[in-house]
Amino acid sequence: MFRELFRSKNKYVTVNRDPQYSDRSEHETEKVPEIRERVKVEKEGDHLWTKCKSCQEIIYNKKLAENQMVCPVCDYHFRISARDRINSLLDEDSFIELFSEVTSTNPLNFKGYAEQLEKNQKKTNLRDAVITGRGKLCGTPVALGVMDFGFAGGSMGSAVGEKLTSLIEYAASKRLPLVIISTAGGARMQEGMLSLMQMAKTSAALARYAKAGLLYISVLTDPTSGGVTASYAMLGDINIAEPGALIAFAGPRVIKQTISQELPEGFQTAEFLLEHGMVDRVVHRHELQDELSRILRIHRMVGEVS
Amino acid sequence: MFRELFRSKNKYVTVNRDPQYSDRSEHETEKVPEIRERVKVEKEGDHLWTKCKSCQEIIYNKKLAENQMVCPVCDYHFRISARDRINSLLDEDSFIELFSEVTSTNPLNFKGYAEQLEKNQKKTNLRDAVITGRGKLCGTPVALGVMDFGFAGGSMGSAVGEKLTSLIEYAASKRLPLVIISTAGGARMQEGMLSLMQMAKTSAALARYAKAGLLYISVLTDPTSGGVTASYAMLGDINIAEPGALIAFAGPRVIKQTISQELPEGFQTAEFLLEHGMVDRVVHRHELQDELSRILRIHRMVGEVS
Amino acid sequence: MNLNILDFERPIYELESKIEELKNFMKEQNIDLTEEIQLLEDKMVKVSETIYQKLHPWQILQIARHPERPLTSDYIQLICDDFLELHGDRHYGDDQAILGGIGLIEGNPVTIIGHQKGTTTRENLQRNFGMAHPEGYRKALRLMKQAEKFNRPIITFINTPGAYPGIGAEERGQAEAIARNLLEMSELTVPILVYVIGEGGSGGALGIGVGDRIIMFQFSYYSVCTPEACATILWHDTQEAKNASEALRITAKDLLEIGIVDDVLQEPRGGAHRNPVAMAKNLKQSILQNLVHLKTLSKEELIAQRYSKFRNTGQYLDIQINQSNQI
Amino acid sequence: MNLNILDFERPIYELESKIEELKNFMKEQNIDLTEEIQLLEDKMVKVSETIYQKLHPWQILQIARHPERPLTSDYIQLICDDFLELHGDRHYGDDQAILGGIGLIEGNPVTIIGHQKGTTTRENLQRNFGMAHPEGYRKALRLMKQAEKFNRPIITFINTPGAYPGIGAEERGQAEAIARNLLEMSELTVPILVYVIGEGGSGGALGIGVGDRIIMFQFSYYSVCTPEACATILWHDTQEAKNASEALRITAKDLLEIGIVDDVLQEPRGGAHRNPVAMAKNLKQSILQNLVHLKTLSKEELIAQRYSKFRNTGQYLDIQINQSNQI
Ligand SMILES: [Zn+2]
Ligand SMILES: [Zn+2]
Repeated sequence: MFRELFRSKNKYVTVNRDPQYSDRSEHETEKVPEIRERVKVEKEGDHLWTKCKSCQEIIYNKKLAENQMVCPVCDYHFRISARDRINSLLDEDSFIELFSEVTSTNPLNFKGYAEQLEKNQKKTNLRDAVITGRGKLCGTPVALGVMDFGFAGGSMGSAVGEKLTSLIEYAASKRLPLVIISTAGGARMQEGMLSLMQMAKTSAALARYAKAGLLYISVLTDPTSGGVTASYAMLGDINIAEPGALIAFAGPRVIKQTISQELPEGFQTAEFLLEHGMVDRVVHRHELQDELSRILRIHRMVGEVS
Repeated sequence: MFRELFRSKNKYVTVNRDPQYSDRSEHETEKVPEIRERVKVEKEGDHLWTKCKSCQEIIYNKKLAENQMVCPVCDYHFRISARDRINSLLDEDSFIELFSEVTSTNPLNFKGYAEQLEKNQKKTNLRDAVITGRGKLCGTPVALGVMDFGFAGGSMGSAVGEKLTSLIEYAASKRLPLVIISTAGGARMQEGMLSLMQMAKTSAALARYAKAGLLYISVLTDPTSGGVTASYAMLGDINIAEPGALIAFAGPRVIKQTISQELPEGFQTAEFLLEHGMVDRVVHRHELQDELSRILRIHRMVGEVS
Repeated sequence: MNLNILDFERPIYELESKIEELKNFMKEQNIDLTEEIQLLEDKMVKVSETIYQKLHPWQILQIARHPERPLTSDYIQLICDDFLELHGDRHYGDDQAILGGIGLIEGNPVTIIGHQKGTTTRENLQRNFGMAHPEGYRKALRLMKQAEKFNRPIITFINTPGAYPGIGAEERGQAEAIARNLLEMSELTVPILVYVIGEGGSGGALGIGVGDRIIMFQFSYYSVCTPEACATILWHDTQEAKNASEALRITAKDLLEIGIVDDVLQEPRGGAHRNPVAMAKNLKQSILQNLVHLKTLSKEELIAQRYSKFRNTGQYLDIQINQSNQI
Repeated sequence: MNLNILDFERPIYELESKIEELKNFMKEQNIDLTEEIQLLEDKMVKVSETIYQKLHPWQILQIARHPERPLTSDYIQLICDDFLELHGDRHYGDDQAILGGIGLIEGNPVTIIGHQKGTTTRENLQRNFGMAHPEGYRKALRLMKQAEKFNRPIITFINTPGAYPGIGAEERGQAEAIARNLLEMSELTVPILVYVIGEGGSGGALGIGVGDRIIMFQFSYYSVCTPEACATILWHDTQEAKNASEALRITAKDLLEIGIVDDVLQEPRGGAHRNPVAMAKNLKQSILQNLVHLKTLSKEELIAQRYSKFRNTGQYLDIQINQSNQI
């Protein structure tokens, strides 16, 4: 099943590989399909335009994609696919995907899970809910993990946990700065406790990474919740959130059910988290690359006295 | 002036000295005057009885003193002198005073300060607002510092800071557990910035002490506020407070002035601090010795597997 | 009638009543019924064994949530020679849904931290039914760091439906508090024993659940989410909760098989609540055995073992390797 | 009329106005008044020097509190090549009375943390007039630990009337937060430079004030409590504040003498607010010089020096020694 799935997809002509890294084999990066196509997929329809959820403006999908999926009228940040995100951040052709061979299985024989995985793989042309790899951000080499909400609600199962942990370990071994861009509904229920334990696994890897004195920037995007928020997404040396993003441990629906009352205005938005001390900065998507680059620059020069 | 002052006071016959410790000379411990006399002094009058501030009961001073200055009717904890405290906690004749030679001076030539010091010394028969030394608590050797609110409101000047810092360093060098019993109005204004810096000095000493893996128990008693709370009094591995004790950074009067509104019931009491996570336990004075002894016992056995 | 009798316990309960009846009758009437009683007792043991050997996960869940099931505080009382509760996170509050402190077990100093439910409605409100706020996890971390400083092993007791989902909890960083604990616990240089004594609910359980040994009580459960939540989210039907309890594989037996837990601690017949003293004895023995073993490891070995333990959780397909094998 | 002119500044201000007037007149009427202007300017310099050389502490206090005095954010903007503010304590909130972040000064990475007042009433309310809550001190500590991790020197700017005395601040442990910072800062393994740029109010100032160099701006003050509080507490008379400002010895000159501070940074004529750019230039030079020196020390040396620095503060009588001397 899997071989077919990946054979059918387009491929780049061979891309740069990292010759030093031999612990794990690398996979050719997947060809990024044309932007308009993906937008259509994400809108789950064949419309050429999208209605902004915030200002109700009708926006052409092409224009939306050109604007990094940000509403040109009101700056509402639409969800963006992992591939688009990588393209928007990294220097052209610099991305080398790593650990792409790691894919979810159905360890508990959970009813319907295998089919769901297959459906999501076909829908997104991804193997699982995260892409991991290395690349250059304004010239600086980084290890990068990007989640995709389109794949099973960005949920974290064994594969996501394994890929991110491998990435963190890779970054530690190469002494690379690490950027993880999260979006997730939480742990992947269909893998039961195996999913939950990925929280501990990724966090333990980050503990080691931190002890090596290396820089981890966590970027939280709409929505990030549950076990992902309660593990690697909150553990950045610097936590950055996108404007308006919902960031939570327990989602608003669960809380409303529990306390049976309305939630405060702006509850669990990026701005709310900034005010409550959980994130360092709220950064517009258009400025994210520049921000990351500035942070990397400040950290690269450590130890050098002018 | 000082020589006269200390000549006039009663002395114990020579007490046990610690022969190993030579960095600083030790002083003979001061004779503890009869309890009833001190109570009278503390009540600032010659009455043989005291009216309980809490339940208004009239209590004979002798009975109050026998009850460790706790109201036998309502358990209100009266302030207790440093010497009484030492007697109530340590094994008989085990206390060896250290650093008693360190006394306040008037470094800023602050108007009236010299006279105030002299008055307080005469009133309390103490050299300054803290007694430091070593002794045995239910058989376990400890380094002990006890503040006395009767001396200039237990305020921390250079001498208090120096004595406590010396005690902490002494405890570190001897690998002794450390107990400091605080009561203070804060930093001693008349020594200006020299007082404020005692906060940093004592805290730095505690940092070193902690790094050596040693146990510091801070006991906060009525009242502890200002720079003392905001330094060593809050830095215990275990913070213990006496019931009803006022414990604050900014005192209630200052806060009332600032916010111009009534303070909540029980604000800044020991129980309030327990609820707000700042102290580990609120312990009745009658049980303090037993509690300390249990904590010491648990820490003494570290590393020994049965 | 005891309202706390679970459905599947009823046959046992009825036999017990009958035995009690006969005993009383024998005493009052001075008639020898020893043989009859013995027969009934034998039967009861058999019935019990049959029932408890093939409990459905849903039934185990009921035992794990049993209102009379012993709590963290009960075990502490039963296994410690001395114990002092320590309060507060030093930042915001003292969360009573998590209980922690220092004590001695057979003379060994330990730090014990556990979720704490109440026994009465009032206490349950005070303890928030064992659902902690961030300050609970931060108190736990403070006490764990303190344990590390004094080279004291840490024992945690998991017994929570989950971390509390409320406004204040979110405001004060429930996610941050749990995440921080996962990170810090993975590198503490003292042995950590984790016991799931009742409910192991999701991230709220894991928040004090990273350790060198994860041991489940026989009739406890540990789950990525409550079966009820799973049923609602996946199938939009709370009636499916029983099926979810099976599908999620939440029992000690399941999780031992999957490799999530290291050991299962047998409970007395009918569950821990039927004999807390016997349960505590098993627990104490397990603690002492594990500590003796873990204390032989150096700090570096301890942390390295703990790292691999969690590093190796998860089941996934490695396509690259499969392909290689096929070529 | 500029309402922000202090009384003792008035002669200078009047001379300045006159010079301005003459210049305009000269331009409009095309009459050469160069000589007259030069005379007035010379006079102004002389008058300034006289005034600023013998300012009473109370007057210095007025300059330190001057509404136009440059703030932490101003200096950051003037001395950094790049700067990113980082927010939050990760526990409770983001206290805007303390500003912190990372940046580059002449290419050197630094972490900068300072009290931040506002310039408008609205901003002052938002910034709480530079009076921090516990979350401010905890944010500062978080950023300092981060700096330590990345081996980045720390620069703090003190400018607060004091830590905020309020209900929430007490509830969340104002005392604990400050005490913790004192302890932790004493052992951070990176250089810490502390600049008192305006008001150095009590424990609220010291809470970010433990460092390897404590340097006061010429017209700043640093005090165990505000002179107003001292007057009220000791003499029950706020009118005595001026006397208290003298008695407490709160000026840079005093504190250099007493040995509390290591250096005094000269301000431009009339104070920093009259020429922020020149002040920032002095500051930047001081920072770079001090960093170059401190970076030559090993971590152990750095911490040892910092320890002795604070260990040796205080003046007291050692009777034992006196007695010994007399025998
Ligand atoms: Zn819009
Ligand atoms: Zn009374």
